[in-house]
Amino acid sequence: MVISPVHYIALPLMAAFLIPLFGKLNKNLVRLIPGLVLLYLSYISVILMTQVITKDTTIIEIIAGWSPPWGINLVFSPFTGFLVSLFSFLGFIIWIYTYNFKPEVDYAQTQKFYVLFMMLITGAIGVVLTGDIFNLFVFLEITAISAYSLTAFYRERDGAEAAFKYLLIGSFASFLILLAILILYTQVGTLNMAEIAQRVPDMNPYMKGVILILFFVGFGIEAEMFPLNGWVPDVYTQAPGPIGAIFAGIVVKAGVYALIRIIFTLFDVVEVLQLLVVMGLITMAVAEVIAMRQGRLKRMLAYSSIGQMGLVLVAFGIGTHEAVFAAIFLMFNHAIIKGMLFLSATYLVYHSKEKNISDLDGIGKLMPFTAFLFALGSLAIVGLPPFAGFWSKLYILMAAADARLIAVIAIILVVSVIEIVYYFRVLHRIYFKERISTVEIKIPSFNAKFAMLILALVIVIIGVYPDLISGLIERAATDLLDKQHYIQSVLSVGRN
Amino acid sequence: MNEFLTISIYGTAVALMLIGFYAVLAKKNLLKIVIGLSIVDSGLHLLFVAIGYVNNGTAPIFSPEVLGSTQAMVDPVPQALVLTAIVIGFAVTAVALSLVIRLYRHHNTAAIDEIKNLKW
Amino acid sequence: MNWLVIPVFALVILTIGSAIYAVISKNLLYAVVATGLVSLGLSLFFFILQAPDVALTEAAIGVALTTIIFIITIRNTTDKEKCCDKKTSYVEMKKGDDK
Amino acid sequence: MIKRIIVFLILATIGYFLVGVVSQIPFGEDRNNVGDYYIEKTPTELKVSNAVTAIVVNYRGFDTLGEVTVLFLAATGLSSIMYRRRRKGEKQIRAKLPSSRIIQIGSQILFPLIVLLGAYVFIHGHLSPGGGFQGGAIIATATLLMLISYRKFKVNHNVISWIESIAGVVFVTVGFVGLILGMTFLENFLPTGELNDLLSGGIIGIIYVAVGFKVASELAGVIDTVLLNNRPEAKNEN
Amino acid sequence: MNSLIIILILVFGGAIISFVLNKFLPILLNSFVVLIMLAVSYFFFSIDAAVQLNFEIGGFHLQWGFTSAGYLFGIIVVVLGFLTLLYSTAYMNGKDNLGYFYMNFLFSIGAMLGILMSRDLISLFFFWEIMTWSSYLIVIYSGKDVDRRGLKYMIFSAIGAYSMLMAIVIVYSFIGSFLLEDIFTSIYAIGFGYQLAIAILLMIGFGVKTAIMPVHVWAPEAYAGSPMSFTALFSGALSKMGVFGFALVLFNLVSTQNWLINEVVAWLAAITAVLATFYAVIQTDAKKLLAYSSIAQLGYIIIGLASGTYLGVMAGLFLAVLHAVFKATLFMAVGAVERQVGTTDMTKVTGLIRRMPLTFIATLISIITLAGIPPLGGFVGKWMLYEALITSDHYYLVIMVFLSSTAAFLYSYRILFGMFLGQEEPEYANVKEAPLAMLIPMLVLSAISVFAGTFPGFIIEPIQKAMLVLGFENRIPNIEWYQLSVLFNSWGDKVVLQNIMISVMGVFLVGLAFITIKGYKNQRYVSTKDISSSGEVIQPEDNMTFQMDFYKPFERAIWPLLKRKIDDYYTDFGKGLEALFDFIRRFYSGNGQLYAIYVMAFLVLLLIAGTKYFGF
Repeated sequence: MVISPVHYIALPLMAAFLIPLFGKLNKNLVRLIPGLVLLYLSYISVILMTQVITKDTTIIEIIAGWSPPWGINLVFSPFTGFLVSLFSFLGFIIWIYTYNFKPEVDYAQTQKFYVLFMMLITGAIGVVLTGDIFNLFVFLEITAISAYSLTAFYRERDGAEAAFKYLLIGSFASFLILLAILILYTQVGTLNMAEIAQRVPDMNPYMKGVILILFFVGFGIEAEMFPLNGWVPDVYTQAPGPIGAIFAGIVVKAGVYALIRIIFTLFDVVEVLQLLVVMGLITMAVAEVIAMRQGRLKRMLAYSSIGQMGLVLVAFGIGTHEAVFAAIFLMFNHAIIKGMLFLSATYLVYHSKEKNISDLDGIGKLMPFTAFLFALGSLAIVGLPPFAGFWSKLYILMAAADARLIAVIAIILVVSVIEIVYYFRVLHRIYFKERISTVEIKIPSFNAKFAMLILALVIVIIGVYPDLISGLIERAATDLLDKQHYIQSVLSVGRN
Repeated sequence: MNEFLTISIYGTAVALMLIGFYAVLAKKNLLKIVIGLSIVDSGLHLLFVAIGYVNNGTAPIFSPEVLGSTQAMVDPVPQALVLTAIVIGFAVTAVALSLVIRLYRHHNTAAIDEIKNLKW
Repeated sequence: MNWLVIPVFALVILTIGSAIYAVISKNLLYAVVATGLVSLGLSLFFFILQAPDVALTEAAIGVALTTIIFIITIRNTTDKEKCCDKKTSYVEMKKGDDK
Repeated sequence: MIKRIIVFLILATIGYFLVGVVSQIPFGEDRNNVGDYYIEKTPTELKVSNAVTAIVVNYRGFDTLGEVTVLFLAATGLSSIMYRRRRKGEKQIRAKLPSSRIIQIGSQILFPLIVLLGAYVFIHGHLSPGGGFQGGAIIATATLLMLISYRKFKVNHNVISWIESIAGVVFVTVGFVGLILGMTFLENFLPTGELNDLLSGGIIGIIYVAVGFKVASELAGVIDTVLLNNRPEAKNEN
Repeated sequence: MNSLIIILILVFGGAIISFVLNKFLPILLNSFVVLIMLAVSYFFFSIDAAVQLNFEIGGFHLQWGFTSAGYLFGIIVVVLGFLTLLYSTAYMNGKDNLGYFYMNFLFSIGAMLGILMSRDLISLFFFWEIMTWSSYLIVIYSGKDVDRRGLKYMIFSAIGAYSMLMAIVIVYSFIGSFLLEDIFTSIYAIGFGYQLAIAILLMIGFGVKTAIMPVHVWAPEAYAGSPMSFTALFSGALSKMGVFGFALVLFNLVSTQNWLINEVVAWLAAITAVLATFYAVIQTDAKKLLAYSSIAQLGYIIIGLASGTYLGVMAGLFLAVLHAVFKATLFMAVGAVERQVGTTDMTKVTGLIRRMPLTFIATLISIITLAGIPPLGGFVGKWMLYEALITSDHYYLVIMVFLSSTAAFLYSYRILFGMFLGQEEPEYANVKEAPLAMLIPMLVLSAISVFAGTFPGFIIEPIQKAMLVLGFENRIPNIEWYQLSVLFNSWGDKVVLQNIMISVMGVFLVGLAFITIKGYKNQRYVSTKDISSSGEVIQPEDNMTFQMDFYKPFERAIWPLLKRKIDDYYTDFGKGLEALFDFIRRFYSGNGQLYAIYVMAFLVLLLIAGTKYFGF
């Protein structure tokens, strides 16, 4: 069978449907299958990426044999391909981490956990891959529902509360997006994104503005924009640790992708970019400022990742080529680094009920490996060389400087100082405080250590030699900004 | 007649959405909030089907008696989308209700402004 | 086709009225039933709008299943809108168990 | 109170803009959009008489796959949210819904009829209104009827999960067969028969039946889960 | 294989290896780091100036290679690095996690070399950051009140580094290259406002490391808090990186029209010098005293550079080299006392002269150099500085410098007398002399300062080379090290230091011999608890050391100056910020419905704004 992007969606679905049956054969298969699927996905993403990069093409996958304007299609361009490969790779790493994460959770829950886990990643991949606006909505719903269920997974936490807030805001998001799709359909009479992009320019500006605002708010909720992100810290805190890593590393990226696709490809309104910059700056400033006053570790990480997303939005909003390049680079870095921070932080506060930072006092001596990785991750995310975070921050600042946005540079740097302050407070506690809390520690299992180590190696290697991926990201940025090429390559597929 | 149908159907859709929004934004009770969400969804579904309607068109089913006639058909696409939307809405509602049950058992209250363990 | 005016008007009244009642009623059970009525009116609207498939789906899922699940939920929780004063909240209950 | 005023202001603005937008969408006129293409192609190429079914299952079959998945996830997530580790010797008690003799006999008579109706609905999904979702929902209502009338009536979760999985696998496999045969995913590889014929529309029938079974089992599972978990819990349950 | 690469690989690889070696016996670790440093110094001194390295990373064209200015500072770094490492093999003996210490030590040495060898801003910043966090990791090594000391150092370093980064990206956006020579050539093409902004931002960045006036508050605690063996390097070499950066900025980026910057910098440095000297005088802890004094000395250096004349720059660089030498010696000596006695509180430690004579000699020589007493080099430096300031009509600056350097006498006397001279305490009767590995670096360094003081040409010759890079042509024809330096002041008449030197040295030696011979007989050593010192009976617990109420009147005189420290303003600012942040936090009240209202309100706002925003 020829390798094609549809495997990204179909195989995980197949596996998800089959997992209950396999569970009857052997209970370990339930935990094994998602890993195999994700491994296969990373494998085909390597193959497809090499195809796309070397042949310099865009793979358009037709579903049900109806060519794009009428059928649904998947678009595997350098940009989407890069994100999808990132998702499947990170998902695989996190699967390694989860393999025997909480052995005491009994079988029935484990089975559901892995089904939801895999569908969470698959939904995000589908959001990125699909070329049809309503199909994007459907995949967004898949992601959302599995996210709700996973957030409320533990009964001993306040998961239900966080999940309900997430569901409330999330259904607002889906409502707004659906309304926007409705109005869009009445205006352009199609659901295919390429054709929409073709027909939007000659559209009634009033309608265009309303639709764009609806999309902006709807996807802004998924992208954790400032006034819309009340659910984020609760969800990140209450979800199981690896799921928090997936939220920070994968799900948010899918939301940002949708927002960016709408703004850059579908619509031709340039003013919204300035709005994006402003909202991104506000998001970043507020989130980092709040993160500085947090007493709980995971909540601090959640706010910090909101801040990073704000930085991504700023970079996209600047809109020049190098700014988009920097933004994609930052998305990659943030996925890897924040993923590792969440993974290590989960073990640092494994047994503590409140997840307070004060439970970390002097934990560096007790669990040196995890604490060291956490320290490395924090140094990387505040953008100290020679770690990966430095390059993306540098590129973003350079892009802002090229656009002569001196104030933006100043704000970003002030916020970075705040970031340094709170991350180093945590590090001080980890390494230089006497341990007083009686919470017993939990040494990570071998595979968890392995997963975290891989991410740490990626961070250091990219930090020392960024050219490893900057080529790919360069292509991705070019592809994202090339609107006509997107329309052409989608609509030119076998018209019948 | 057409204006009447227009006003009534569009009006119903918009009214349903607003009523639902009021329930979601102003009512304290969790169940009322979920009810509001489903009402909003209903309004949206009605709007969806309404935009697909074609004046005195038939349902998009090629039964033998329709085949011959040249009568217009309503746009089937919004109907297909609404099918999906209804099922998704049902799924979300079910999850929301299970969350409500758990919240009630956990906090012994169904008022949303008293469920504030996670804040700041 | 003026014959359509009366039923459509009645339908509008039914739908909006039951929606409003669903929002304002103090008893959640009635509210849920009113929500079912909204769905019913909606499916009738779909019939009028020449969408039999959607009408069937709405009737089966919206009217029957959603209402049933709402009712079950109410039986699990409570049917008063204003219930449960704050002082018997979860924390106190746990404290009570310890001793 | 100030909050309520703000809410009213917000709603007023939203309503204003909604009306402003909706009033610009002419009601009931025929716009030329993809729908016309579907209406034109459906009877000639696909030989399916229900255009909505054709769209749901074939043109936008991918949406339906995702939709089925959403339902599946909802069932899974619901049971994981409601899940409680059972203590020893704890029996599952179902809600004390009124179950008088009349209801029991009535439901006994009604149950097979409703199931038949549902089966008919999704077998004829491509000919007449209705299809997998409707039929599945109808069958689920039948199970619900039995559940609320008979306290002993047990939904066998094994059977449900088997049906669920196999139906889903059938759906995806049908899609993959198209891919294996050198065509695209979910493409029709069967002869499309004659219009208004039961065995027409190629794979659409198969897929819709699978969807019907899947939806039915999932909805039944959802209802059963919610029904089974309504015992007021012990206070110390964390 | 380029020798620059070899040096970096040696240092950084050695750092990581030494972190791994921590598990094994420390003697292996000690010898390993010393060998690494030997190899590094060998490769460093075998570099010829022409060697360069061009490469591409992250899409930027970068270039490495020592300019002669960089080489001058590199000599300081390598020599000091070697000696301090040798010193710390004994000093750190018996402390735990040595591997951590040595790793960061080598990291900071390597980062300094990298800064000096980098000819483009991006790798400059890269190494600058590495230097920052490695030195930070040593500053918090002791683990005591990390939250104040370490965080303060980290915050100020971050502010400096990020303002530097801002300047860098702005420069790049205008010029399109990170290479220093491109920037120096085409900086004057861009607008004056941007020019000023870039210069000021860069100088904030470098000023933090030089601990210049508004951003100096981290320095005393950081210097006093970290292990002395590192503080020697910290104050000796690491702060000189800021001086290096100042030299680059002042003479290459700031165009000659805006002399204002030079004036402002000079005045800031002068105020820093005076205030820091006053603080130094009232300290009772030797470490704190030295920390403040090195802030003051750095002030002199910056004044010299900022005066902008040939003589002033030469004085600044000369003082920089000397300060590296003697301040390192002093810190080492204090470290030796700390290690042998256990405390450096001058109200407790007295009369160590007979216990630790060699340490005393090293301290004496460095103090003489510090205070600028003839015949040693400090005098030459100060002399050049005064002349430069006078001839460039900075009379007020002269007054400031004079004020602070006279006050410097006070504290230098205090540290000398407080720890070594004075009466002996019985409890210090059995204090041993510091171990050899600690004595050798001190003595070598004090020998260097004697030598450099008596033969200034020895230093002035490389300094002239360095000044070529900074854009000053050679005023003095080629001089050999054995010649004494011959300077021209602005009136052009020849000033030969030789006669001054020799005469002053003669007087000094004669006086010293006379004092020793005369004072050697009929002296007796009494403790501070000696009854016969006066009438009343002295309890053993009351403190009769001469440090008690030392310079009380002086403190009373300068009290108004020191009443309110800049530090407190920063603290209040931070508290206010935290209160503000806590207020902002309230936005996320846990009510989910409120979040939904936020969403809809945001939507409404956008819709209303959109009516004019999108023009519909």
